[in-house]
Amino acid sequence: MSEGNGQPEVQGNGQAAQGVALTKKDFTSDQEPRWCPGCGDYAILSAVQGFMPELGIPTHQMVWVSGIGCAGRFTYYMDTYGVHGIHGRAPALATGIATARPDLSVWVVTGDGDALSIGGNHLIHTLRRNVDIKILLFNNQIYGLTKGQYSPTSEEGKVTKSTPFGSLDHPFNPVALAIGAEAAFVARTIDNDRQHLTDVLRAAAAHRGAAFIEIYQNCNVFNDGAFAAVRDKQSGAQQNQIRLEHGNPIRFGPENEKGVVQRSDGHVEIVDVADVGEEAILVHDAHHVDPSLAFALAHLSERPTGPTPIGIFRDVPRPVYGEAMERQLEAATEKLGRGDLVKLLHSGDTWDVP
Amino acid sequence: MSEGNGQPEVQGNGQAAQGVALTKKDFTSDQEPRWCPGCGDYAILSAVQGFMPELGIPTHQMVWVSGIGCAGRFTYYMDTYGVHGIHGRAPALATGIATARPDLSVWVVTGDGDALSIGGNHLIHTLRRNVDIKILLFNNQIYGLTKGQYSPTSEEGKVTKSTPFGSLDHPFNPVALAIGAEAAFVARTIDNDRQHLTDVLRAAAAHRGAAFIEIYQNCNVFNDGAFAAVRDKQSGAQQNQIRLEHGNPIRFGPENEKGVVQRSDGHVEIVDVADVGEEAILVHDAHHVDPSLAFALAHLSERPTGPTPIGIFRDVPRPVYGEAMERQLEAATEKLGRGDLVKLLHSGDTWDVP
Amino acid sequence: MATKAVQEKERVVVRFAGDSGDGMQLTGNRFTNATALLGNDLATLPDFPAEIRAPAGTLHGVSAFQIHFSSQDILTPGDHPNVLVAMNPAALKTNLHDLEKGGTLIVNEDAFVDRNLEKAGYQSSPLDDESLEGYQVYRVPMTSMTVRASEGIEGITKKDAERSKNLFALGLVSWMYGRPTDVTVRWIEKKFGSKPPIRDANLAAFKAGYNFGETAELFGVHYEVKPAPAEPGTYRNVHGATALAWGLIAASVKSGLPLFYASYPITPASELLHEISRHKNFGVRTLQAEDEIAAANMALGASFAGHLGVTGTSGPGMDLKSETISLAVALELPMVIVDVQRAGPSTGMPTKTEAADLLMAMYGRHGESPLPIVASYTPANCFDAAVEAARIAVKYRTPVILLSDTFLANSSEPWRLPEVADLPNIEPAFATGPNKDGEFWPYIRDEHLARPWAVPGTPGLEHRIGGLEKEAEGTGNISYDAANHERATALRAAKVARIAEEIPELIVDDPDGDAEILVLGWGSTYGVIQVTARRVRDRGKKVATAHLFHLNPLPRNTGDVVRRYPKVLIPETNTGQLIKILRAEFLVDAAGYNKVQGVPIFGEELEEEIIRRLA
Amino acid sequence: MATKAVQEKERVVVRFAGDSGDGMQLTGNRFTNATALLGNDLATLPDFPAEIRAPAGTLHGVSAFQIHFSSQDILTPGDHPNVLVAMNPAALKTNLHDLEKGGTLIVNEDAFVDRNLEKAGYQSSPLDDESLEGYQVYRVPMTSMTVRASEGIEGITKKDAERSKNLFALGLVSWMYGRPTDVTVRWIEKKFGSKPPIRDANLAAFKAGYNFGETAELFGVHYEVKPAPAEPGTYRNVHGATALAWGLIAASVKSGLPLFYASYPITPASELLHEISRHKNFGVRTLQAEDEIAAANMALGASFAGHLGVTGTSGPGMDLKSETISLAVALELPMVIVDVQRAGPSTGMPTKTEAADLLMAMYGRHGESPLPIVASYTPANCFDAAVEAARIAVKYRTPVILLSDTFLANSSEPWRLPEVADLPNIEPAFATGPNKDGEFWPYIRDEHLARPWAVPGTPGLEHRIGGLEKEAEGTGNISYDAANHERATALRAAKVARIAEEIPELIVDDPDGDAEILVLGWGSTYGVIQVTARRVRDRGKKVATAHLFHLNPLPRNTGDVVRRYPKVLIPETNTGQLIKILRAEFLVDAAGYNKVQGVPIFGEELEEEIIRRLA
Ligand SMILES: Cc1ncc(C[n+]2csc(CCOP(=O)(O)OP(=O)(O)O)c2C)c(N)n1
Ligand SMILES: Cc1ncc(C[n+]2csc(CCOP(=O)(O)OP(=O)(O)O)c2C)c(N)n1
Ligand code: SF4
Ligand code: SF4
Ligand SMILES: [Mg+2]
Ligand SMILES: [Mg+2]
Repeated sequence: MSEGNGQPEVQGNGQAAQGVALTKKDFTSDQEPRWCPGCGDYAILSAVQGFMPELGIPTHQMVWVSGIGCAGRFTYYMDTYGVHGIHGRAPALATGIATARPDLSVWVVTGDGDALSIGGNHLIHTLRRNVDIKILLFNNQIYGLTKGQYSPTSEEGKVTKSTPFGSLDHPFNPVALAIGAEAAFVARTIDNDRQHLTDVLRAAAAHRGAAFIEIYQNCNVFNDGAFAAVRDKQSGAQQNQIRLEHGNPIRFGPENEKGVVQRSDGHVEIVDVADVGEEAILVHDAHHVDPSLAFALAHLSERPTGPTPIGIFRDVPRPVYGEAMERQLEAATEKLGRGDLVKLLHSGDTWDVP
Repeated sequence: MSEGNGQPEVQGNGQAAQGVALTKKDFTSDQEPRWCPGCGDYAILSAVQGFMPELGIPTHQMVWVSGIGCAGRFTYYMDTYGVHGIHGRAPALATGIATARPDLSVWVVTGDGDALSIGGNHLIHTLRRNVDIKILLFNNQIYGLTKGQYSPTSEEGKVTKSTPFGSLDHPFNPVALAIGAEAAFVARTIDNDRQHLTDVLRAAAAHRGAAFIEIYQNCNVFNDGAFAAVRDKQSGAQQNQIRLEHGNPIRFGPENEKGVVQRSDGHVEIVDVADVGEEAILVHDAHHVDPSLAFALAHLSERPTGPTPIGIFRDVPRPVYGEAMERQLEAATEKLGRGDLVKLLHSGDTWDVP
Repeated sequence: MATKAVQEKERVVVRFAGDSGDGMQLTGNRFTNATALLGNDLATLPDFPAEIRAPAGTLHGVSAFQIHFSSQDILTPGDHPNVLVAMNPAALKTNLHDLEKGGTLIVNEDAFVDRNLEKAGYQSSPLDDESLEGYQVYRVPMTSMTVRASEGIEGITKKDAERSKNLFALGLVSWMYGRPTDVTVRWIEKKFGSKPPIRDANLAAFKAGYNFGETAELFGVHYEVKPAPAEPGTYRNVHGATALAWGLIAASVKSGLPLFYASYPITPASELLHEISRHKNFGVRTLQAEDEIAAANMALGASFAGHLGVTGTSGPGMDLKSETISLAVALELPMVIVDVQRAGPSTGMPTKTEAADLLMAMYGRHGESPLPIVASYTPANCFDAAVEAARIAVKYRTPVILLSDTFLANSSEPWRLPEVADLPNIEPAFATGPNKDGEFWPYIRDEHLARPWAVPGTPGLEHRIGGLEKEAEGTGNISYDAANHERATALRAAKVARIAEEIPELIVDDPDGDAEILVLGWGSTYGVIQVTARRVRDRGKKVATAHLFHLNPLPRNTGDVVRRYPKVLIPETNTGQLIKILRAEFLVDAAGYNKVQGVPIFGEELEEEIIRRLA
Repeated sequence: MATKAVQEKERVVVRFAGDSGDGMQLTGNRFTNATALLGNDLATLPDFPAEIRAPAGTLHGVSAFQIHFSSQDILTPGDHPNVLVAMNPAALKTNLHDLEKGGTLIVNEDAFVDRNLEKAGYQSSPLDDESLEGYQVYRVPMTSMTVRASEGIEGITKKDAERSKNLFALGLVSWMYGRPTDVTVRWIEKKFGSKPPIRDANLAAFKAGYNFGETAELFGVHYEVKPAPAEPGTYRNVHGATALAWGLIAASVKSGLPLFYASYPITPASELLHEISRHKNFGVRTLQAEDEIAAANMALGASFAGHLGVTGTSGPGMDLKSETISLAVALELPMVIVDVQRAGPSTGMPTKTEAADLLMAMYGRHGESPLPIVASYTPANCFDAAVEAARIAVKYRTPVILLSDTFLANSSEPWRLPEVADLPNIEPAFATGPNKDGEFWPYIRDEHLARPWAVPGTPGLEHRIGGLEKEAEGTGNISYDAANHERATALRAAKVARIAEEIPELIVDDPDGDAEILVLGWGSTYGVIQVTARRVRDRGKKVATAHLFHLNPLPRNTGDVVRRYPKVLIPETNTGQLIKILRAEFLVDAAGYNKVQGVPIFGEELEEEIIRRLA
């Protein structure tokens, strides 16, 4: 943390507290969650609370920020610092926090309406700036809190309260949108796959800068089963989960019999490994500076109703916004000398009246 | 135009006027343009006014909508219907017009700040919905009207009024952002290349739905020469313009000696044709349903300071928002019968008091 | 079987309370329907939990529905229930304090098990200790009786059977107050027609409840509430949200302007989007925008294109629309902005009522940006308010803010259906040709200072308008001229002010014309003010009342009215907003009665306040 | 050479007018600087064209700069120039009407060629017809003399030489009013040091202009304006925008809170972003956000993180920030929102002044959302206003709206530099430990009703806050309780209202204490009100004045003050906003003097108004 941020001793304590072993309980607030019974949000909360101690970051050095929506309630359940802001603005609010205080670990929880509908602009700008914020987008393809209107990720033709004759909107592909917005870290995971979710969180935490994580989250009240194909064993999740792993050929299926190849026209396609041979299978490169492959993979499936990639699409280093700003302040101070108010007031042409 | 839009006779006249031969003058309003002498906006205005007659659309069937900025002034100079809205909201305003009246030809003029900074959310949602609007983004990589602050397309480190020590923001790649937002038509052209600009306008007009056109526009007062490398002969425009043409190998350079190839990792690269052989050169396919190639081409150059693709990156058919809505109204009317207010009021449980 | 004694009652307030999963809203609405068809006057008030589905049995998961019905005309859902039906301990805990002393309490005995008692924070069961003394308590094992009733039904699970216990409660209370059963039976058959087992279980439960009342020793008498006298006509029961949506559709029909409703969901305004979307066969376009700013701009764009552009939202969304509304003021295009007010500030209490957006509607935009404001004051009146807002918008080419609130939107009352022919005509009067020496000038004004509305597609009327200051009496060309700006500002204000010349005068209800106090209201306080005035008069005191439908401009006689009375009392569910406007305008020392609790003002509170003021 | 007669003058108003390309702002600022250093009191007012660079020679391309300087203290840029310097026909056309009858007109004769005359819409040259009768006209071939002066300078093009003609004009006027030349010479040498030819051409032009005055027969006399009496101290000339930016930096220094300024560019507020960004060596963070909503949220987030979060904008941006400001009211975090008001509604006239956002600042948010408002009233006072806004924000943990306007931002005046030590202390007083039985409750309030500010990084104070209603006196946990909401609403209002207990009383300037009329103002009308009061008193009439620095809450004696006078006049550059607040609060029949022309109120107008009221 930079000097002159107004609370050095605080920081001191922060440092001091570093390294203390923490448990899930330490991250669990006294507020009881109030989601619908069976909501996917519970599983995410539990996975997050379970993972946090691993980071070794004291709870007082962590801030959770959320917008409005069922997902937005998340903040109240984390026993850290937290702000439950207004609808769609969490990334901007968090940008203020993370840019003012690069020493803090800042996390955002948002929904598909919160992040992609009203908050779309803040999301894409936060990603391009690479502000040091980890953004968890709970995508349930519906507006939960307002009781079931379609969202920017709902499928075309969806019948909801606001679209009794079916929606006309072509949906966003959140991963593709994030990559198009210059995101340096982009991943997708699933609420009920604790292991995978945790692995993704770990990678996101390790990434310096903005991390965008789309989490398929089941809203069992207004959009139950939207992700069944990739989420539920009985609906064939095994066959449909294409797990991206950096450096490995992209293969999937119970016997890894399926794979992904790249076509000469730039798009990627699913094939039977047997037909093309192992060496033809595309090897995933999440660290490639060029986002083209990650983007192509994002479009491998347009809807989570069949084989769908999950995991880390993209993870490349870029200057971190808050740190760059801090360096700029230091450079300016070196160049101009530490700010002196008296000097400032008296700079330029002045005159004295005796 | 749908029935019941309130002005059938108007439409009648509209039809009547169809086919009347129009001239540039017909599209030129009595307001004299007030851009700085030498501004690239003049060339765009002249090219647009020159092209419009070709469409055979009567001036009263056309609406130009703009936001705030130097670019936004454009609306006042077109002798059609027009609205100069507020900053960043032109796509939303135009969505209302185009969705209410699919019979109209609706065009939007916006700037890089107007469209990508404050208006970013409306832009991406308009593109994903494929609303029948042609969006001309005058990208001068600066805020002109407010006298020279950096914009979301300005290069990192740019020194401007608001960033005396250099900007810290990583810029957007407008074409990539549009493709990431599900755009069905995406193109790039240059203010001073009237022929190319006109060709792109023609293709955009032919596309049914939202067309996104990034126009490199020189702001000779606050950001002069930003596009010199691809815009000015003396700065080597010939060498640097990579003209994308559907169905043709992507080659460029004075003797077409350079070409673009695709790598196995999904990204595209510039090579000497001699080194790889003609057949290895990538053939451009703007009509591919999968946006991966278009996206890769968008990232062929991150800044317009060297070889840069211009032309039509993507042009694929998708349902048009306004028309789909009209069909929905017709379907609903077929299903429920034409709306009858008396029936509506008396629907459900009623009782009579004698 | 021996029918029981019947006792007549003038008015009854019943509240059904249970877990959000128990279907209390449905129960209440069915009871309301039967009551309406029976011809009682009525008023209802639902009370939803904030959470979508809070864990079963918890205090914050309680959902309630209150209905006030009578053989006389009434205007409020009533302060205190005479009858409380509590489906579980949590419902009892959160609602008992409202029950009138000595009131009737019907509990679902089966639900009072340890787990539920604990969730509700009861140490011991209130059924077994003295905490219910002073009430007339009926313990009914609803769940088990419901299950028993469904025995023998093909393919019904125990869980489904239990689910119908709310119909048992409905049947029981229907018997208590002699509600007709056929309408409910018909509804059940229609609603669950596709699922015979469910249908039969619900029918069985409903009948079992009814018969239980008839046969059980428990209930000595039951009651009759005679139909209320009402003007001849066809009636229906209507919620404020539905009435408002239909009013917008009616305005579209009467004007011939297609309705274009763009909105971003927000409680409690979402219902408007839902309802309007159901009627696309009226040529109605609805668009769920990416946010409120887009919604406002889409509606405004549609208006420019010749449609009736409307956008609806609640408080937080109004903040976001304000810049666009300011643009609409500058463009001078017809547009209606509906604000279904809720408790603020910020996200506040999204499901609770409040009417604290009046000053924002008046002043919540930068610069001098005047516009007309209309406020609905009963559920049914929401229909008229919507038509009036649209009429003003179209006639004067101006954005109009229509204020409703959560209470109006969610509550219902019988509505005497208007004759469509009697609805005000709305004349778009589009410009059809040049208006100035062969040219078209978009800012030439008519006698109402309204400018021409020239719709794209009209040959020869091509024109450009925008948010920059313009020659406001003619060309509409951009102008930075000092005098013009002052003139333009004055014209925009005068246009709105002059609406007062045509709107009706404020009507004062002052039986003897010599009341000492005037109770002046706006919005959803109408019902309680009327009721309270009657009570006060019944106590022999003199009180005058008046209610503002138009908030800007105010009716031209408003000043005379407020100055006529020695005392003026202004009840509002905010900290005092209308009062600020009236004090500033007319320098009258009006006093406020303000309640900011997320619930409506009760008659008894207001009654005491008026008496206090009169003392 | 024979020096000419010197005549003493008390006050002079000079206006430099030319094409935007002619560098009139630079000329004006240089003249101002020399004038300030000479010790005159002064006030300036620039007038930019709306376009960035309108075509040369056109009417809308004219740029002007007015300075009023005197040997007495003055407070306004003056109504009518005594001297008008017109560099081309367009400048003459657009500015002549302001020149006092018989005033001095200096024209650049060379520019009066057919092309320019035509562009300015002159049929014949005003220099050759009688249209300039009644003025003292000096025709000076500035361009050609400038070019001649630069002859022999190495590597100077004719075009560059011509460019320096503004310095010729500066030199000439500097001679006319005996301005010191050394400071200007030094400035030219510094500014163009890197380009010797340009430097020399400018120096030559400046001296040529000065000498031309000295030698040419044209000018009989020149004038002297003696230094104005002023309190001892160090002075500088300062623009409102600069003073405001420095005030925010000062608040950061005094509080030890790093300044975090997030903003989206908008005229005329952009200058704040520009100026603050220059001083990153103060640990100041500036962030150009994607829009105003983001800027407000970023500032609020920074405040939560323990910084001094500030966001600045103008009218349209205020609309957009309102929802976030409402969140800040609910969160009760320190935050300053600067609104540099401009002419509205909508985009309006972005470069013109107006003060019509007061009611929006008061009421422009949904629900009950009270916050303190401070309004700066002179360019230099913008510094104090910024410090005061920050002080209140931090002490009371509340968003504060600071109102400035285009006039204040762009005009300048001499500023007696404050002692840093004398600036008010601002004590963040962060929470450092538990405040409730070993726990930390974020909504336990101090004697000012302010809540603790617990900054992330502080062990043991982890807590969550949000926009939903909350237990407003303790835990801050979400609460839908009716009584709590009413209490919370009252607490938020009381916290703001109580600030009146510590802010200074409203000071009334009423020499004999028996004035018949009180002229009460706020914001940038201060100067004109003071000046006018003097003139009125000079005419033997009695007038009292008072000016509001705090608009919410109002100083505790405001009611007494306005009730004390038989007549109260409130001049505003809007249609009457403060007046509404005062009439509603105190029921005083105050009258307004309102000007909505995008320009400040002039002394002569207000003088007549006051006389009229007194008659
Ligand atoms: C300015 C504003 N507009 C609208 C709303 C109403 N609202 C609250 S949450 C929400 C969307 C919820 O959907 P999502 O973001 O997907 O979250 P989920 O509830 O599905 O988790 C909306 C429209 C609001 N609170 N504020
Ligand atoms: C709500 C709002 N915020 C800010 C502004 C000020 N503003 C006007 S145009 C503009 C940006 C102009 O840049 P760009 O969109 O790139 O257009 P250009 O002038 O470069 O053509 C800004 C910030 C405004 N008019 N309204
Ligand atoms: S509505 Fe859906 S998303 Fe919201 S809490 Fe319930 S189940 Fe979860
Ligand atoms: S500022 Fe730049 S973009 Fe604007 S008109 Fe001037 S040259 Fe064109
Ligand atoms: Mg969702
Ligand atoms: Mg630009």
